[in-house]
Amino acid sequence: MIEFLQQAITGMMIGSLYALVAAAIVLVYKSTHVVSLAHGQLVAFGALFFWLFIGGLGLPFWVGIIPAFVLTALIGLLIERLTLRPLIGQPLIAAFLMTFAIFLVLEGVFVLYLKGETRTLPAFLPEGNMDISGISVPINQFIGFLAALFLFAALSLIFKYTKIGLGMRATAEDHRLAQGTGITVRNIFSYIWVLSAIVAVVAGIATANVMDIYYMLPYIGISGLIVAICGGLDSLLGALVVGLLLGVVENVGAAYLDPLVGGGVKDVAAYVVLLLVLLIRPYGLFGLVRIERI
Amino acid sequence: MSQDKHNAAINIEGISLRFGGVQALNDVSLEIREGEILSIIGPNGAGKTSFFNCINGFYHPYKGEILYQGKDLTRLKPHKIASLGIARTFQNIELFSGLSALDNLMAARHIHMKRGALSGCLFFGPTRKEEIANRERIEEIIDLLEMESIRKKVVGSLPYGERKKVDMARALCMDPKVLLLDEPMAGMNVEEKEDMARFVLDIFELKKIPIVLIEHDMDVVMDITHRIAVLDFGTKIAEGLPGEIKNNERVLKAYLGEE
Amino acid sequence: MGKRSAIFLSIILAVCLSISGLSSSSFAKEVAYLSLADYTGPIAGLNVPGDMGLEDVLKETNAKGGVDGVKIKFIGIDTRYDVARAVSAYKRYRRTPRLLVVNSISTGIGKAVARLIERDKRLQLVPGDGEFQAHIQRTFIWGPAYQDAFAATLDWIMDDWKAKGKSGAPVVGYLSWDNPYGREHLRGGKEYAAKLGIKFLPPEFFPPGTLKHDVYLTRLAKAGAHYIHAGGVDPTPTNVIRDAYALGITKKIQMTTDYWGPTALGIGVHAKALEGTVITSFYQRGDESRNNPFVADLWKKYRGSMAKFNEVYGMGMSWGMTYVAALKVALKTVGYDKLTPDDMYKAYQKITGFDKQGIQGACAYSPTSRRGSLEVKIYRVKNGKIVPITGWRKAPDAVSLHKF
Amino acid sequence: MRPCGVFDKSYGLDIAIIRTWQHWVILISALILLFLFPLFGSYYIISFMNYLAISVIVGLGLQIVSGYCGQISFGQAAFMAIGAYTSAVLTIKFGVSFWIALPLSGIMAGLVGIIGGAPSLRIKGMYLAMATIAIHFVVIWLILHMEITGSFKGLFPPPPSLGGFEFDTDERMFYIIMTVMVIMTYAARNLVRSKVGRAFVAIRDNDLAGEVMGVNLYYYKLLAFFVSCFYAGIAGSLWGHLITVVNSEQFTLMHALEYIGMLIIGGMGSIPGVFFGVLFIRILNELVMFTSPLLAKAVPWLGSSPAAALGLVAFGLALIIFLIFEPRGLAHRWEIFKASYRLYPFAY
Repeated sequence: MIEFLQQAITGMMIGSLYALVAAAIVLVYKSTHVVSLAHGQLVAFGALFFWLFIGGLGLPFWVGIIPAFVLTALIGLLIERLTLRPLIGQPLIAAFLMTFAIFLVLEGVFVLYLKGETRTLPAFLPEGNMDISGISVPINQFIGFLAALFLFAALSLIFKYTKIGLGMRATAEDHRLAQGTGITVRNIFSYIWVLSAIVAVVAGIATANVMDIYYMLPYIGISGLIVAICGGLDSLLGALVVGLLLGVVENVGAAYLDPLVGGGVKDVAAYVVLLLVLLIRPYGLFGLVRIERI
Repeated sequence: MSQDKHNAAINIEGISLRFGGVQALNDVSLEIREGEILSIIGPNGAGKTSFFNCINGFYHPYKGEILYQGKDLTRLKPHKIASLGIARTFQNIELFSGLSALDNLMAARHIHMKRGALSGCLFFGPTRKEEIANRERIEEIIDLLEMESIRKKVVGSLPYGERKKVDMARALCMDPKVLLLDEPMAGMNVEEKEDMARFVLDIFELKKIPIVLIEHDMDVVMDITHRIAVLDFGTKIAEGLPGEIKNNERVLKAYLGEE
Repeated sequence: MGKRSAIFLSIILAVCLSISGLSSSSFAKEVAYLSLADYTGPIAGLNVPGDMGLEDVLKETNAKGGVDGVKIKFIGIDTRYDVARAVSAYKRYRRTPRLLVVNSISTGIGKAVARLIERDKRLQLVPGDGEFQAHIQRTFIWGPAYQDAFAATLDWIMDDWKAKGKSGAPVVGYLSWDNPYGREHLRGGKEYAAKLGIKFLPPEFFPPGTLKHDVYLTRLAKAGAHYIHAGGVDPTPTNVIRDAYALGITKKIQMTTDYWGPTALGIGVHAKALEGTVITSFYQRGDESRNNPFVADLWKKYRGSMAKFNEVYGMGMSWGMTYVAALKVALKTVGYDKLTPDDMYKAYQKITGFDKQGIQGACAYSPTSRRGSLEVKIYRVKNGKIVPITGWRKAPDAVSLHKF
Repeated sequence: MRPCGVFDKSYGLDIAIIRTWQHWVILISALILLFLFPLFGSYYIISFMNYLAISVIVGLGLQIVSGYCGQISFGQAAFMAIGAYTSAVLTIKFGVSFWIALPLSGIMAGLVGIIGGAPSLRIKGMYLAMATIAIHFVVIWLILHMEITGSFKGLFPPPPSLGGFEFDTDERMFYIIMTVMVIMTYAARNLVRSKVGRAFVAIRDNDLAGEVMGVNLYYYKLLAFFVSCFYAGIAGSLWGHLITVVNSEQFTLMHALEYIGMLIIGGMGSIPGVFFGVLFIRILNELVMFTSPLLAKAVPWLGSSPAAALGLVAFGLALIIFLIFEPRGLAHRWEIFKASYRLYPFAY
């Protein structure tokens, strides 16, 4: 039992990273109805910028994180302005493919910059493990986990209680209606991309803390997208719950199924989960079921 | 009203339909008879389109039966019902917007074409013959609805009235045995409406098939239909000849509200 | 076939003809070296510095007037770990005048190109797949095969086990990428472990880019592993060992890696976690490489400051050095005008014993050996530095133990 | 292409693709030229054309399921893998001749495609695209973890032979590949203008209306997947026998994404669009390959060999530009050109 819990907790720590990426994707989907493949790159660039200021220039954490936020938000803003805005009114699949194109461009720039090297974030969080009744948890990952929870709470508060949040919710329901009630939908789109980029930076820093910054980093975007879809795309709660769950499923699956099938369960666990969810509940575990009108 | 007297085409017996908490149709019975134009009227949200959707299989009522040629349609899929010869049009024009008008109509010949994928790949001999034969068939309908000029235009770019026409022509191309028209004249000006009404009558004259019409324009309804059924909040509140309906108190109440 | 298609085909033809006109140009007295390398994919960390070393050796040779007046052209193609891209790149450059050697830096690509190489009677270099030693053909490997080096690690493990005064057999765990490369070590390595009487745990495989490796590490630790071998190309082994360190199992379990394990650059950042890690390498690592004047001078000349020096650069240099050596032999035998890739193939088999300036053991290519060298050195991370704990020692032949 | 003043005098003529004797001349001479090509083309061009033709076959399949039937599939590379492996297993382990293995591998891929396409019965659009990505990874995982596929070692299918004649070079394979491509193009072009093709488009444009017209959505969606994967399987088999190696690293998600990109640039829902898209992407790639060393010399920051990374950037930018400015792809431009040629020399 204690071993199972240990695996589950470890999975949950990874899952919180997925959840963060998924949250960034959900934010964008909620108000713009764009499903984004590009967020993996925002995550990677967020981590890279952070590294530039912390590792490269040696700034302290709280100073270094601000330009990382600003620069990544700028990328988010540019994506929205230059590529997605012209597509308003086009079929949604076009926007999906557009984010895929953006992924390619950013991926090219990312690997061009790295040239096969690895960038490592300096240790800015306390190291070591804590021991909770036999289950050991690395402190820096636990802080990342708490940051994720905090961010989720903050996001739902923003959505619930601020004016911009209200605008975002209204926009999510119906673009035209929102426009009609005096909300500048275009501004909302920009805000949402900025907000989403900020979440992506946090996700990027937390991920780079675990896996370093290299070629594979942007691909966490795919895991994030899987989580977002399984959670229901318009549900922050879904992103959190499914993110944590997926981390657990992957880890526990690898722990108990690997010996049975000869290894490699982690390769496919997420995809199998995605297929199952899509077949059983196409609109995700926490998503709104929409009735198709004729 | 018994079947033998009027020769019913479709017999709808007490169908009920529910979405969540909303009772869309409540125990509606109706007979669509051979050789008549039947109108279904009622205020917005009365369940008229849901009624159509039940007949052609988009929705499956939880109670009641829809009998057509002795067959129960309630559990069948839409494409099965279509192949039995029930065609319909849509309130909000649902065309294949990427195809030309001609191909839209050819697509409607689907149930009459027998050649499969493999011979389609070869497009040789029988397939070609079949294509041409069906093409001749739809040219008749193009002539009937006077749409020669838009034959090769992509329907997405056509004006509203023309698209409505394509929608109707497409239903006709199926060589239907029953035709359901969902607000064919909505959003049209008077001239277009007159044209449309003429087409409906032409079709009826030519094919002698029962036509069911959902329509808001009372003048048209009173002019061209033989019988009228009235729905309100999912319930059939009246049925009868145009003259009877005009003076029916419940109908007036439904339209004008309670005094 | 429609009229449209007809016209398209003519366009294809026109475009192709014009490209074929463009691409047919040749130079005087030049031979070519094609590197199909992954500069932007999962094993870029190895290929980029490797090809730098290679390129610089060739540049240096050209600067000194080439080999008997023959200059060497370096063609580097980024394959992105993509077999299709690599194969089509090979086909594109296949008819490059006097393309003598193809260096395919990835297991999948190497195996795909090997067939074509065979057909074209050319020569290919690949990292370390024992398969090519088992079936002697025209594909050569850089050093000892993966399984040989792994067997050398096992040898060291036995030594270490005895040195610690333990009795019984050590238990060894293995975890690596879930792909062809990750499994190559075991073809022969497993048999060798059995021969030594080592208890070999069921191997663990994970996808490249896995975030945490705790599951695999704890399972191996639970099964009683005394040694865990972390596969994959850096930064994967580094990340695996970091996870092991975070789990606290590096205290009890000795971590080992093969020659794509942590480099001095990565160790500088994760010194604490990697402390004590054992690296089995067929080329010089760490300060040894950095202080090798032959290597350092070339780096300084072409790449500047030593701050970003990566010892894989040295390994790349050894590819270039063997190429130059073999070219000398080939030119001596047939001369430039008659030089064919097949002559180069023969020449590579004649440079047995060629000295690689200490970067790597003596060249071992011969008609019966596809191994670039036979020796490995065992290194250990001590105080953030990679320190040799043995001299060059001969890696056991594990390839012959497996039925390929 | 037809000049002004040529009219259709019968319905048969109206649906014909080749209308005048000039068309026949162009078509036949182009075909003859194509098949004589290995006699005067350079090796590089021939192997490039082989690659193009295989891509065209995959693209045609994808065009049918995604462009015509509207079911965006990112699984094309995986289905190619199934074709390649089926063919390899049949020829190596069961000694089946290539000529029988080729269609069988298409059918096998098609059958697996039906399973892979099953989610399309419940989900569409982006959800389906994600499901096909999942299917890609599951298929590749299975290939890597099964014995019959040679697991991680891969398989080495022999080159095809016919009565002792070995098709063991690119020049020789050229004839097989081009013949198959021509046949597959012919079949695809006809399929999409027949009843089945119209049913596909009906599903894409308006699945509800399609149902009302009597189109069995389940049947036709699965048929579209079958056909599409059949094409991918055939292409995979050809590819395997061309390079005589199949292993699990050969079929990546990136390839599948590339094919979708080709359709976007070439034009969704158009057979010539496949040719345009394949040519555009492959030639763009070659251009980047040729120009990147020069660029790298001019801008040292780019490193020694930036071709793949620059290729990604170029591909991505091309996609962005097409999605914004010409979402209907090059095929649309081509239609406009044809229409104006048809009217020439009159303005209307």
